[in-house]
Amino acid sequence: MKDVYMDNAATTQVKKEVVESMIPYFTENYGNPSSIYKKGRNSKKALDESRDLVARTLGATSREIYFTSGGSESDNWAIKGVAFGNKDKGNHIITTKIEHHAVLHTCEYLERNGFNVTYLDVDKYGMINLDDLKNAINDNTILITIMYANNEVGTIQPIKEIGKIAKENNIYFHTDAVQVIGNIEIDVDELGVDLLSLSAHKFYGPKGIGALYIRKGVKLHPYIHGGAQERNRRAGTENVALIVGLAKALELAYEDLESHNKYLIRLRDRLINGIMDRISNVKLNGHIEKRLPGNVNISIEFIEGEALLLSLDMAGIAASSGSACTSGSLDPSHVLLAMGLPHEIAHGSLRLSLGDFNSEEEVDYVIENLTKIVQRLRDMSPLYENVKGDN
Amino acid sequence: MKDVYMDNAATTQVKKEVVESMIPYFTENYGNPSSIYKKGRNSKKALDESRDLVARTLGATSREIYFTSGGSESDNWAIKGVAFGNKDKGNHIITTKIEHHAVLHTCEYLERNGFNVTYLDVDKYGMINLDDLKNAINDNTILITIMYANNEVGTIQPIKEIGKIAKENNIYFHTDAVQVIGNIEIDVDELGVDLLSLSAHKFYGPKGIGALYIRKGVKLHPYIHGGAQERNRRAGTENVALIVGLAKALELAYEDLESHNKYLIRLRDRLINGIMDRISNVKLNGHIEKRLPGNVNISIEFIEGEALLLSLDMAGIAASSGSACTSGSLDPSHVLLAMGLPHEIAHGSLRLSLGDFNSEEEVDYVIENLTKIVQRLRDMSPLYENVKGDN
Amino acid sequence: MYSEKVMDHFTNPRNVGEIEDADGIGQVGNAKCGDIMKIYLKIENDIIVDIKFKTFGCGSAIASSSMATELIKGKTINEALKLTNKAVAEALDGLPPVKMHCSVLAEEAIKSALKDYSEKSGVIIEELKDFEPKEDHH
Amino acid sequence: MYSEKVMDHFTNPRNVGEIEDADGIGQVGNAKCGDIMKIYLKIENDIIVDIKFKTFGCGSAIASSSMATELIKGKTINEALKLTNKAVAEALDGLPPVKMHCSVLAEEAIKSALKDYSEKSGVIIEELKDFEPKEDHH
Ligand SMILES: Cc1ncc(COP(=O)(O)O)c(C=O)c1O
Ligand SMILES: Cc1ncc(COP(=O)(O)O)c(C=O)c1O
Repeated sequence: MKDVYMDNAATTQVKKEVVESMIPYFTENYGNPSSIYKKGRNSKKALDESRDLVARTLGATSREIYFTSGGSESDNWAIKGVAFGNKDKGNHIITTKIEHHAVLHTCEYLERNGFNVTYLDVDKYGMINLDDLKNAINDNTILITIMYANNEVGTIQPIKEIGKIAKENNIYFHTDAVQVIGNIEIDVDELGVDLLSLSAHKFYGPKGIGALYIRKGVKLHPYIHGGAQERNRRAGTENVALIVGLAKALELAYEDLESHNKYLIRLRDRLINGIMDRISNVKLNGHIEKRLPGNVNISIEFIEGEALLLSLDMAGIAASSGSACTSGSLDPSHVLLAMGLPHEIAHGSLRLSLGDFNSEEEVDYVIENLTKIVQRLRDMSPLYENVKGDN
Repeated sequence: MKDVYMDNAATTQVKKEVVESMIPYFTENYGNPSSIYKKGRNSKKALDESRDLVARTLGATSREIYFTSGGSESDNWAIKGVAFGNKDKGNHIITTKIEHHAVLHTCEYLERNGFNVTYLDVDKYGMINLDDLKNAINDNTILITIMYANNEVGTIQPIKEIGKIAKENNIYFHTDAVQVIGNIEIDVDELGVDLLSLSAHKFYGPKGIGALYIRKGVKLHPYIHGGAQERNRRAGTENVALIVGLAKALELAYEDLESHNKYLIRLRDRLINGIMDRISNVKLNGHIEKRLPGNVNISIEFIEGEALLLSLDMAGIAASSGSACTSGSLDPSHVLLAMGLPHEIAHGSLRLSLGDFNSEEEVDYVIENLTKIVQRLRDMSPLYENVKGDN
Repeated sequence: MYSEKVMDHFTNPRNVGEIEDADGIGQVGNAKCGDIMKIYLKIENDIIVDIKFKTFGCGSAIASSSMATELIKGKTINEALKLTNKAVAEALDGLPPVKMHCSVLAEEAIKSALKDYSEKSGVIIEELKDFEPKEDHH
Repeated sequence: MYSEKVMDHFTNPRNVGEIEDADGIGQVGNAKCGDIMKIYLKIENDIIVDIKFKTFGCGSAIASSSMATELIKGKTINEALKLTNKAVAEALDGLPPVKMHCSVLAEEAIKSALKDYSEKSGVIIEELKDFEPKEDHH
């Protein structure tokens, strides 16, 4: 059977070169980087080189890069670390309604612990309004945390402008760039961000490893206490192999960013156009231009997302949905709702996220099968029946 | 040159079978376990099976096993999670002076945040006194956290008795079992522990992956907020490959625990006896019987640990020391000091920790070289000169 | 996640469609919650001679509809009234806990259709006198 | 971690040993802190004609002792007094920040030995009149 993976925003296949780069650090160079002897120094060297590469890629210095267990830990650390570390200055945090749960639930946790959080609205494209941001700032504001690009609809926020506002008001600015790394050239100084989260498994690296960029001078509490690793700020024996893998994946991603983007945009537009041409009552979610190269998010009226995913899976197509049923909760995507989509439309949303390993042929296969599946499900749907009646 | 790795308490080489078990989860089965389609379900299945295996090995149920990024995160989570989750009941925690920094620094952090911590003394063998523990308990005590076996000197605490005392007083009991897993048969019910930390890289698994056992019903805060992973208690895309590796390593470790222990004890005693026979003014640290099978910790008078380690490294021997200079701080091991060793003796301590890949020949090689190195360093030492004068 | 039975009834749902001159029609759920089930009944001499459904919803909603219709097709009204959501779930070899509401929906859709039949035909169904589907707003 | 120079002086330390009838002996540091340095001087006509050391301490303490003795062997007392800890560290191609105190120890051990010589011989060394090693207790 066909095996078409179009859920690259959920996670990606680890590139062969990345797997190969990691293996020696399981088998031969297994020393603890804190150790003084040769095997330890070898690990330390790999760690240092990886850190240097990440720093170079982000336009940061090596001492500003801290490795974590992934995007969620980076987000938790950045937000709680700054919040608890700057309680004396204020207790107000600004974020948006469309953040990843790693940010949202962390903010909610802080609300239960004495902090106030403003959740900015977004427009129908998923964009925040910079005036809203300015108006939300008060004397107690210690942190702005706004994601660089959204994982569901791919909308890219005006990070540089946000950075400027944060700086003018002397407020720390964290951005969750998990979906962006490997897709957009990044320079932390140019963007004016103070903290930035990334996660390797979104750019063809392994799961369970990430990093947090922390600008020199930013005051924040450590999150995992213990040994002196990561300059005393993040304890735990370093995940050397996966850190090497993260660095390798990052290197590969930025080696040919341009062709990666060109390729993905071509596939993406072919997919969007194909769907729009073939299926009625379909709407593209997210921003038309300010959008991640691989992201396609559409709402398909009269059908429900999980039924769609199951059907696609049976055709060998891996995709995801913002619908209730996939997550075990009954609420549809908070992102789509924040963008003003009615519940019933949000339930029928589908995300197809393209990656380097997808082909044009796969895109066509998806269009073909999706068309059939939608027809079949609509034929079963009492909502569609009404519409047909209306015509 | 010789390559003798005798620092298995710091970290271990990943077994070949473990590396092989992980690779498919980078290359083929890279799906996100939260996803509904086949690739996701395959990952979920691997996750479930790994969790089942860990649960079985500890005598727990699968719903009581939570994967983390390692021993440090497990310790931080257990202690802060219980502390913040039970603030209404009390603010007193009991631990020991010889815990790993992941426990000690976490407790110190809690002290800065409104909690009181009692640090129990140990005797010259590194053993706590159960009466001290009983006396330390008060109405505000919400948590006892005592390590199962010490990472430096290998002393094994009376965990079952501690568990009984905790239960009688209705206090949660956490044990850092990072050094124990793979060396001692464990049954959480028999031990009466409520929370238990483990880390894969101590039993021939990969670095950066661990687990926390949380007994059903234990009230604790999540530590990383975000997605619904790990039953809503530990967010972040699961590190599937390394979790599979952890389970495989655990399986292998408990498959032939007895022969592993017999073998290590034989090597250990040969090493201890060899050193005692050949080098004067040497003292074995830790308990003679209640001791991890692979642990040798000795104090060698008149010389300093780092100089010793450097010299051993030049002979191709990887070992560690409780001395100042290895950690970048100027204090010698807090464990040795708590056991009553004078600073000057603690500075000259050496830990040789044996593992499955060590051979008798290697042990003899170490004895041979250590003898020469100690002689050479003592010849340089003004302290030794005085001693010679005394004779 | 799903049993083979669920997948079978999702992939090849039985009794999909409408009945033009249905004797009873019941619809429960709402689009906001992500599932709507509509049941059409043809009843002759107290016997459900034909039944069709249309469902907007997830895999288990569709499978539950399919299974429920299968279970009462050809049965008497009394037998149909005894169909519980648990029986539907069991016939599907179980549903994940978060999906049990789908089987409730199926039970209630059938009861709604029977009530509609009762109202239209004047045939009194004592058990449904006070029936109100609960799954409308969850 | 360490430069090649440090490793060289640690592995093959120069001037290890004692001088039986030393003209000046200086010892600084203490065992509690993990390092003790002891310097023996033989001085003839204001010139350090021989120098030996014994050190209890880490790799950089031993290397610093070795390098310091090399740097002042054959030099005049005045030249020896000018030896700074920074010069020792630089001659070793640098020391890690946490190890800089080892080079301080070497500087002070030499000064202590010179002071001892001054006291024993009656030769006044103006610069050491108020000298007290700082590295005794850190
Ligand atoms: C925008 C965003 N933030 C955070 C995360 C969390 O990253 P991780 O799964 O590596 O913890 C993800 C992906 O899961 C994401 O897409
Ligand atoms: C007793 C003990 N606890 C905790 C840890 C921390 O584990 P990890 O390095 O996996 O975070 C270690 C080892 O480093 C240990 O030996």
